[in-house]
Amino acid sequence: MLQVLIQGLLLSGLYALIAVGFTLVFSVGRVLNLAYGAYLLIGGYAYFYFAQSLGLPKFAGVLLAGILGCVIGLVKYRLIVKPLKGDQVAIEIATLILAVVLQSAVILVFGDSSKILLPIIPGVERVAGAAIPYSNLFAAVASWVILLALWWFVKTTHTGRAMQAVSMDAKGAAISGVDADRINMITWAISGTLGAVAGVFFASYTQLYPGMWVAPLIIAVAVVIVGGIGSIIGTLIVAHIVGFLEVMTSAFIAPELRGVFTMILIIGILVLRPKGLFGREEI
Amino acid sequence: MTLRKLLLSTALVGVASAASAEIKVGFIGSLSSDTGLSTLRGAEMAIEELNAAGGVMGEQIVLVTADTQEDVTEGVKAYEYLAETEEVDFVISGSIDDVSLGWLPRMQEYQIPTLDTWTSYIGIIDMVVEDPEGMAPYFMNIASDEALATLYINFGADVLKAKMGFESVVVLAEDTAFGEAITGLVTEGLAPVAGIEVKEVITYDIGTVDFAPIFSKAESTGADFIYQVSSVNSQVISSQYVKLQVPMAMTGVNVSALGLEYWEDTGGAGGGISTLSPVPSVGFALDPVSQKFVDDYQAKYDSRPKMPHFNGFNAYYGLKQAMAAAEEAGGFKDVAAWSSAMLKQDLKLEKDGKLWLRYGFWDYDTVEPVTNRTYPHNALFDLEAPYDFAQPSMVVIQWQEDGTVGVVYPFEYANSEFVLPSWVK
Amino acid sequence: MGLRWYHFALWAAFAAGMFLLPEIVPRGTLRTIIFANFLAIFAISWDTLSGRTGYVSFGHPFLIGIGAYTTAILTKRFDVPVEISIPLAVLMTMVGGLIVLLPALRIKGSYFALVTLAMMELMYQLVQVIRPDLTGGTRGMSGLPTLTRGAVNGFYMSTALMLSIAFTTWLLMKTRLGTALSAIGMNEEAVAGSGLSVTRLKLVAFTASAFTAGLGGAVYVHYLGSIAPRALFDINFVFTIIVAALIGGAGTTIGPILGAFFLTFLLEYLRPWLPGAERYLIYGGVALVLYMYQPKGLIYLMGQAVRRVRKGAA
Amino acid sequence: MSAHLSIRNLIKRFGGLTATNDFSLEITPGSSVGLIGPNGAGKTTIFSQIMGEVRQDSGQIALDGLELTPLATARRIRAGVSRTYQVPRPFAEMSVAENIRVGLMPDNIWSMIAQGPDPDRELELALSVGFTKDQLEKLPSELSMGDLRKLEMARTMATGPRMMLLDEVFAGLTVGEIAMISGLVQQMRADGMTFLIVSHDLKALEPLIDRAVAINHGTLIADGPYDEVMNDAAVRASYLGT
Repeated sequence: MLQVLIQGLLLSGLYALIAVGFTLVFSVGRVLNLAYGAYLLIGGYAYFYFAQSLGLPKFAGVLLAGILGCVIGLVKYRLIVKPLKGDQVAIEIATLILAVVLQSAVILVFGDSSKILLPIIPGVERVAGAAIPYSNLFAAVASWVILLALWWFVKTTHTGRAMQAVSMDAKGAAISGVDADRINMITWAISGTLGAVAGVFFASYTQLYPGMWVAPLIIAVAVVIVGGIGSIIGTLIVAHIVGFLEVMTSAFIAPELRGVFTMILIIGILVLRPKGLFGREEI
Repeated sequence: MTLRKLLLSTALVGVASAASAEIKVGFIGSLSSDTGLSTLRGAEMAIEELNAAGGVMGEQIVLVTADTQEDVTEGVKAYEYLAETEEVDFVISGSIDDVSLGWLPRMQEYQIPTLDTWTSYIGIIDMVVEDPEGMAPYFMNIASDEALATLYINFGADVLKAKMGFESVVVLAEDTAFGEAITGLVTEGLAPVAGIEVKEVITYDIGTVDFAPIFSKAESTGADFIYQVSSVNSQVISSQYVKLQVPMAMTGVNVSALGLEYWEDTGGAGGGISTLSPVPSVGFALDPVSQKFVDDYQAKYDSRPKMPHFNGFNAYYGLKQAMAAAEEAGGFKDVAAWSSAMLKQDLKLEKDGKLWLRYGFWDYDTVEPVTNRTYPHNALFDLEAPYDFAQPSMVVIQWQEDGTVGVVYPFEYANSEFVLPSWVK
Repeated sequence: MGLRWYHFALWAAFAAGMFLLPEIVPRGTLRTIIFANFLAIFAISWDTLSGRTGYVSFGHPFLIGIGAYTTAILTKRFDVPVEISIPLAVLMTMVGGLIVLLPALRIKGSYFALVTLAMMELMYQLVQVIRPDLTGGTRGMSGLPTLTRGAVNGFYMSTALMLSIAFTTWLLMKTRLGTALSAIGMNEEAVAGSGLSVTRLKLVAFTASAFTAGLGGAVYVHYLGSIAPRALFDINFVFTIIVAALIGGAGTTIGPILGAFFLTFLLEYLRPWLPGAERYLIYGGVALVLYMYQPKGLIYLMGQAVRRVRKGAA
Repeated sequence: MSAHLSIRNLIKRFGGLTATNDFSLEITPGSSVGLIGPNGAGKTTIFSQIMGEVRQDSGQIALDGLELTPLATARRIRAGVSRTYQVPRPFAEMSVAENIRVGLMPDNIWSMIAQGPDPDRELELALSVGFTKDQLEKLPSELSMGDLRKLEMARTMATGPRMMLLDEVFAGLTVGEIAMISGLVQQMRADGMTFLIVSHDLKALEPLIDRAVAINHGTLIADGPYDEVMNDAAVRASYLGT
């Protein structure tokens, strides 16, 4: 029981980090960024290249991955999202195409064999029959810290409150002097950074491979759907629902049904409550 | 308007592909995976050597490629492209199982001599048994998976039970047809033959991110070791085994550990992992001819894979055999003649005076004594020591924690010993 | 916007041109056209639902998959002849799709796209887990009966199917029903406010889309001779279908056909020069640039060019 | 072609806000009623409840004795009541004629397919609201605000109502257009159409109605002839915002 709790917490922390960047763009820009998974892809490969192939310090690897994610987020906003002027369907489709393009680019550069990342912190602790690799613990703690920092940023800083305002009512915010374009840009930059950093952690959990953008996208989608246009706290809660659901399915029912319940959860929630479980209009 | 453009451009391609007098070989497989590249490069080297020696039947061999992206539909398109646009004489394939299954109906339709070097799916050999005529152009020069698994059971008896003293096993199998088939062989073979009790079979989803709960479940069964069956994303389970330092031995099938890049790709998080491998595997001692192939290969290519996978050897020798068969049969056009000439190809490679590797094919009638069935058009293999008929269908290799890799079974081919990872008490 | 004689003349010319192709182009090109035909069918199916009503489906392979798997299982496991299994597959796609997606039709916008994506993922996982003895699990099934042999026959079959589906869809969309469906895509509330039952209209669009997807999917597996879940329930497959419809021009019938042919030929013609991963990079890049440049698609660009020429001439 | 609308004890709450508070109204066949009140008084919410776009919490709405409450919007329109919207909602990529065509369609899939459009009737409706023949193929993006309102009227009329709910039909219209629409309403009144009209333009509204109903905070505060209602103390106070 205790081991399920520990494993659930570790995995859920990671899922929360994966989902939050996606939620952020969805709530501020009302846009589904289907290329979100590509941040994780790029982040993971960037870390692999810098930290593992070039042998730079691990921290530098994470930092460079984050910077790359940030730049890609900005470029994506400038070149794709902004020209499409809030046409949601067009943005969804353009980002989907972009994700496929980025996947091919990764295959071109790194080939399509999978790669395994070194643990960020080697070593493992065993508690009550559950193994806790320091790396996973670090990922979970880092994701909590990042989420809390983000929450603090949104609630207390000027920019953060402007983001909230845009997310609630873009027109109203514009009237009260918020530069929605600037706020959107900042949001995309943060989302890209978070996605790339999440990619490093996600890849260190599993592996690097060119198709790795799909699974985290599905997780992010699940969290957003269940959480509605959610708050950061909502994201955190729902990520734990999804994470625990997965760990508990593996432990008590059958590991091969791991993903099935997540999908059923998504579909069920949407059919019953088309606006999500915690459908709130704020970040 | 588009129609005219379309016609114009097709006409151009038509002209470009109008063949002159040459032998055209088509490669089908992934151009961006180590697996696909191994076959491609093996074929390239064979062609280079043959051309330097004057070609085949006085004609030079040219190679064209068709990428499958490891996608079934792309594979079908690729085969059609080779057959209809490039009009190749012979196809060499580095396709994975599902991709081969996808284009096989096309091969049956076009009747182009085709050699598979990677897939070991026994179902394809069964197709040869059922439809010898339609499958006449098809050859597979890797031991089929049934032969692999059969010899693997002996490893269980000789090493796991006799040497390590393991009495019980928990099977961790991926949720695929491959996983199911191997699990069946293990539960029905390993247990009765080797006398190892199967405590539980845990099936996992190939998209699994986090194996911690699954390993916990495996530990709680109290079995002596884990038997892993993993062909898709197999680095994930093995690297998490290492990262989580699971306190049980683990062995089985781990396809990702078959290449020399395994160590680099896992960043060293792969020590202690053992897997069965078709031969020649990494860590496998080579006869002089094969060693020269590897040396030439490494002189020629400086990108990964640094060392060709087993299918690279298969492609290198197999392509030469296909060309030799064509010389005998007067080309590739008479498929029946080529097919029977190919069936007679037999290359024996010796090391230190002992038969080390043999490249040849089972015919329609010969019954393999251990499994008691036929394997027409499948590579020759031997399932019994001292392996004087052919090489064993597989070897077991193990990666040590210092990054070295060696063969641990069968003993005739072994150059290191099966050990437990340092963290397993 | 009514039917005119020259519409039918154009269709006849298009069909005649297509059926003349085997006399002109090499067999390899015919093979490429066969794939383009199937992609066109899927893109038309997608467009019937998503292009018209604006309910963007990201899980269209879900429908194609029902049709494909039904006929594959029936013929392979139960030896049902193809003539019976294909109609059953089409029926199954319509019924099965309705049961599962009916509740989803009340979900709007991006959420609808997401729920269809989730459906596809669910189907992918279930096909592998539930009764792998029937579905063939992860490996899928091969050695299915094929409808035709040879490039030319395959070409005639797929072209006839594509043309009849395209023509029927075009006729249907020319009626007031087509107008009503497009109206949903523009303003759903106003359609309800015009006294039309939007739910029933969406249902019709969905059923028509499922019919085409099921038929296309069923014939497709009997062309390929195999079925593999990994290639079918794949986000890249979704991508190809949607992009074909959009690049060509959503909300039209010729658009998706144009898009399907453009994409298939682009990919095939890059093959001799760029056999590897570069091909997909360029393919995706061209799709992205085209889409960003004109979301209304090639058909619109061509129309624009025609208008400009006419203006220049006048 | 007249209809009798009967609203009894309608209540609708949004969270803590009571949008419609025990509202009752009888509109006799062929009469025309003006619904007035300050911004946010709940006029449009009443329209939405009559049409079924918003479900009331309690109360009944009946048209000629037919209880509308269980019916979906489309069925209510078939029953004979139709509305226009404050913000016109044209089908953006359809011509004027096609916009009207959607309104003319029967709610029957089979006849939608089997029978072609009726261009004569489309033209007739377009002309009746004041379009010229050459405007028939224009797209909404090429039309003025006034034209869009006329299009809205035409599409609503196309559904063949016996009762029409007009929401701010005069907003954004020129004097000439107001006269034009007013003339149209008068003519339809003469033909027996029942009306419920919301307008801020009281001057234009007055001649079109037999009777006025004033509401504030969702509550009926006055009902009677136009002059009486306008002189009612509560009504005057509501407009002053107290």
